[in-house]
Amino acid sequence: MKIGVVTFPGSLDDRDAARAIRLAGGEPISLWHADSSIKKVDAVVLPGGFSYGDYLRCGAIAAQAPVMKNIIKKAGEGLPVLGICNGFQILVESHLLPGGLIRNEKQHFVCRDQKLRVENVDSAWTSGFQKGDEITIPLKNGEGGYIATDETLKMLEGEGLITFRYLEVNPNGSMNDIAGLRNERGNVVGLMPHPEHAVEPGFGPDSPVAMRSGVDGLRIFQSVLRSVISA
Amino acid sequence: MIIDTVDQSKIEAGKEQPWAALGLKEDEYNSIKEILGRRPTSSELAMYSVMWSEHCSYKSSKIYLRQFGEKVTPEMKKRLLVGMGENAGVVDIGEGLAVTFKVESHNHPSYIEPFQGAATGVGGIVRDILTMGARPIAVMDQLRFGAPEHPDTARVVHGVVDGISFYGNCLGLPNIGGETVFDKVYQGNPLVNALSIGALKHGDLKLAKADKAGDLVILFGARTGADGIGGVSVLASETFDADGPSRRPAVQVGDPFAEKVLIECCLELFAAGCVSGIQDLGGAGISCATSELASNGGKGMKVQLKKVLLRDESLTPEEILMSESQERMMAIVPKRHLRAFKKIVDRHEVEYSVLGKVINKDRLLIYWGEQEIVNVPPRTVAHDGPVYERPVRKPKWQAPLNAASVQAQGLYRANDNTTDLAAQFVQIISSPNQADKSYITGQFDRYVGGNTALAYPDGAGMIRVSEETGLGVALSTDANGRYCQLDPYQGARLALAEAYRNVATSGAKPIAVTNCLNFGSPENSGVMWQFKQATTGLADGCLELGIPVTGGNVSFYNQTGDVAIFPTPVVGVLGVIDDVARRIPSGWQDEGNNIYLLGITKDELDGSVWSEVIHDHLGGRPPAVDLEFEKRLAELLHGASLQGLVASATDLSEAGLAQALTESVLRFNMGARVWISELCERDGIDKTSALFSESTGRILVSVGREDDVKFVGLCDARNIPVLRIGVTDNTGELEIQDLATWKLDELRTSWVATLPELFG
Amino acid sequence: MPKIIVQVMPKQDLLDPQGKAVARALERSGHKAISAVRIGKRIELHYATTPTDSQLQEARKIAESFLSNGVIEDVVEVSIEQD
Amino acid sequence: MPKIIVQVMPKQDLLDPQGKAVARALERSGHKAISAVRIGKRIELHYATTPTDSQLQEARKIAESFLSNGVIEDVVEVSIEQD
Ligand SMILES: Nc1ncnc2c1ncn2[C@@H]1O[C@H](COP(=O)(O)OP(=O)(O)O)[C@@H](O)[C@H]1O
Ligand SMILES: [Mg+2]
Repeated sequence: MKIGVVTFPGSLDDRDAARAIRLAGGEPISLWHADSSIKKVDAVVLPGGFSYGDYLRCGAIAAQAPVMKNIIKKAGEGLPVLGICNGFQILVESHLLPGGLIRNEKQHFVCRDQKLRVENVDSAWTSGFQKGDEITIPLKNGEGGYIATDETLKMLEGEGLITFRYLEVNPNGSMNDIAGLRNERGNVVGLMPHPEHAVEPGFGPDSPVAMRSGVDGLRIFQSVLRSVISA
Repeated sequence: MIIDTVDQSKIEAGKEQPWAALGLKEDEYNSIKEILGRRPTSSELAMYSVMWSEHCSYKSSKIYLRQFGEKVTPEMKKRLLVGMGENAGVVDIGEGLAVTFKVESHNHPSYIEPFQGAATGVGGIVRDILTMGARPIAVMDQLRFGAPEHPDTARVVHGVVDGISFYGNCLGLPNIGGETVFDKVYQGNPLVNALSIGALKHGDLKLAKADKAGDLVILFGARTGADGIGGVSVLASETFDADGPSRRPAVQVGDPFAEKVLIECCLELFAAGCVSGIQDLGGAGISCATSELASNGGKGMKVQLKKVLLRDESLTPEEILMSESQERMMAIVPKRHLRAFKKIVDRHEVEYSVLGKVINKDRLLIYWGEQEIVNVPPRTVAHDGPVYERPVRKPKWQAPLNAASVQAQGLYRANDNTTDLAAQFVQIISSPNQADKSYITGQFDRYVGGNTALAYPDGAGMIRVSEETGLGVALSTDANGRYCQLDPYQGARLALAEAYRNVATSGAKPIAVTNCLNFGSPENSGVMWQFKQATTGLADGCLELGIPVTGGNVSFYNQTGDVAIFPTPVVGVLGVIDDVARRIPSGWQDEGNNIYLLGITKDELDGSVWSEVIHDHLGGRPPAVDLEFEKRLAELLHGASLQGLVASATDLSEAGLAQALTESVLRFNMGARVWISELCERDGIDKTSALFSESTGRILVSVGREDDVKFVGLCDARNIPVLRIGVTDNTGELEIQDLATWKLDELRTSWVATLPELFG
Repeated sequence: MPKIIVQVMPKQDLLDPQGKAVARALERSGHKAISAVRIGKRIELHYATTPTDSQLQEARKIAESFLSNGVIEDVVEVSIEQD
Repeated sequence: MPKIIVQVMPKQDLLDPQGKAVARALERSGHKAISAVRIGKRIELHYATTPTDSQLQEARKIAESFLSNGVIEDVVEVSIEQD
């Protein structure tokens, strides 16, 4: 199972996404922003970071990259695509997901172990969860406030397209506590928190069992491996 | 544009030159003329003035820094692949791997423009690490601000924290620790120190030298603009006047995105073997890079300055030489590798320009078109600057200050009643310096890279270097300006001891030291005395502990008007751990564990947090340090962690046992029952000391019942005093018998609320 | 140098947390007459020579498609500035 | 609602990383005529009624002292806009 991880100039968590894919049992394939080819991968991860320094708008410049043309096209044909943090911003700027992401309500970067509720499990990236599962994965962003028009919000809620919601603390002022979304087809998912940083005991968020040992994020990557096999 | 050429300097020999405005002293100007046998051209004058500034030449500190190289045993040098003098020291950590680390100040720029000052401080230190051929893997920051309630403090705090967050996060470097201190002495002169650490394979080491004639000199990265011109000489070497800086220089603006691209680009260039030498451009820009590369390589260089890619076409040659535009590097590239070089930089869309080449002649020759504007021996610019032995005198106020101890002032015994003590406990742990720092650290990415084993709120940062074996390093930095004001010799050793203990507490073995020495004006004999004492204390301490200083940085002129900051030598200790999975947590997570206090508690409250917060007092002498004992403690912890005997460990330092208990219970919300009467009896102290004394050589350890006997045996065998003072329990409370019981939630609320209330 | 100035604002009916924060700060410091603050961007595009009509058209397109995100922002002005 | 529009730009001499990144992106997508890009802020201060002269004066002061950072930015315009 080959999962591509795109590196844009300024991508930061690309190595981490690759590690997560490996730990989940997949084979990470690195993709370069300036190539249009996506090398016959079975799924794509747009990793976190500050592509192009987050300048202009987060994800706006990256959304114009040659590799994105192909990804947008293939996503339309059902290729599973996950956007994490900056990757989510790129998905939004590419109009693969609706709405926008703006500066955090408190105006500064937030890094915390974030509790989430899994709201929808009918997507390529969430099928390994039970609806209502509560998970903890790190969140770290400066511009993670999700906004959309009332109409869009109604549509998202009505059609169950919200995949993750913040629990206990809404860290960035996101509307309706939205932490992650899927498209209608369920192959494209974007979320602000970083599942790839909760995959290896010792290097993740604190868990009740031991410090820094939460691995809830792994299930996102395992989900896609399963859904690709069964597809 | 009028160009002052070498020919011109001979014709117009008597021309008046603004050497004083550039920060040079008359005798320094005269020695430049002596070296050249003529007056310098204006470009040469610019170069000498920045390179001979205090910041670049270490002219006042050099004679003391030598101790770090001299007070070493052959044993201490064993792990040192590169010692002091290079951009950063490099230490062998085994398995063919090495790390390089260094801390640097960006104090003055961070007062003028806190955001950009702090941001470019991070950028600068990361380039230093990169220059050694290493991949930067983490950062830390040591911050000292003015009084929390002062109207200007919030401006500086917000700017500095935002700046570090902006730059460090965008580079993708996890922030694994630091310090945050508030004290009115830093009001007009905050300290912003930044540390970076990088990892490399032994064979990947790069040095800043141009040692083969014919190799190309290439400037790459960002374009050169008017940023920070004169920043080095004027900013770092001139005292701030009370009526504000009149010659406010252009600030430097950081572009972390450009630096991130530059890092990846450089690492590819290194891997491809394209460069034979590399130097980052920081203070003094091209002046520094060209002269140092040539001087280090024992060669000369011929450079065409018109080839420099500019952001602003109106820059003069002097300005181009002095510009401190960020995110630039200078590489020495053998001609045959130019194509490979070009391919890599193009892939990253990094601009470059071949400025010239290395020559077999002891001259740095710089041209502006046809005109020769610099013709100097590179060594005289880079390495043979002036060296001063400045007057040193113990300040007159020192003796009275030392006499004004807590005891002498009658502050001590008055308060040893339980109600007061319980209130003091809460007041102290929620005071700005002791309170939770997550308001600040929560703005830094500690996860990126996926190798962070320890970070906030643990006493040391720890990062995995090898994903295959788990080999990693731990780092802690410490400084206590109050102790140093009381006794700079002892203060430096205390900082060393604390950083050392923090690293040991994490389960790592301390192996190397870096430092950033923040002091007032070297032209003041009292400051120079403090400097001499502190460096001597640090060098002696390192020798006693058997760990070498691998590098560091000096920041002088930290003062407002005539008033210097407290001497603030920041000491960083690096440790190695063969598997980060073995690290020791710093808080209590399991119920029913025994709590042991290692070490002896004495009546040591002078200079303490207690004396500051409760009595607003500073006087007396700082706590004693026994480095031999610290070493034994470290060995004990190391042994215990190898056997998996300790469940957690927290060192005692500022605010003593009170702080350690608070942090231990709040880490995972695990309560405890604690008794201190036995401790008071055994050590002959009262409760105030038991709770708040800052005696060194103490660690709080929790041990599972099953490991009790073994652990106590281990302590006994090493002759380390050990006393059971409590047990963890899941009641949601911290109870100190015969004193008070707090709900953890309440304690947390007080501890957490302080900084957000002040700055949030 | 001749420029085209593009001005972009967050959409009226969407949150502007930065503007809100500034408004609050202004209120705290006694500027009660200011009822709200919104913060957008001023983007200067520099040209070597005075932009032609077709360049202005092109700039308008860039402004709509790239310099702003139509989902959350509006382009409020695109104009030529000489100086 | 009547507004005062404050426009702030990064100082000429200083690096504008954001503008640089956008200029590059425009160049990559073929907009060669644009030689440089600089990005600043457009800040709208809303008022219930048309700002008086003294309010405009006050806004100018706020623009210089609070809405911009004089060390690295310049206020390029403060003007009243009705609509
Ligand atoms: N400015 C900062 N940046 C990053 N980490 C910080 C900063 N200030 C404090 N910390 C972290 O907060 C924690 C507590 O700091 P401190 O009380 O100085 O620790 P210790 O007493 O163990 O040396 C540590 O994990 C330290 O690294
Ligand atoms: Mg400390």
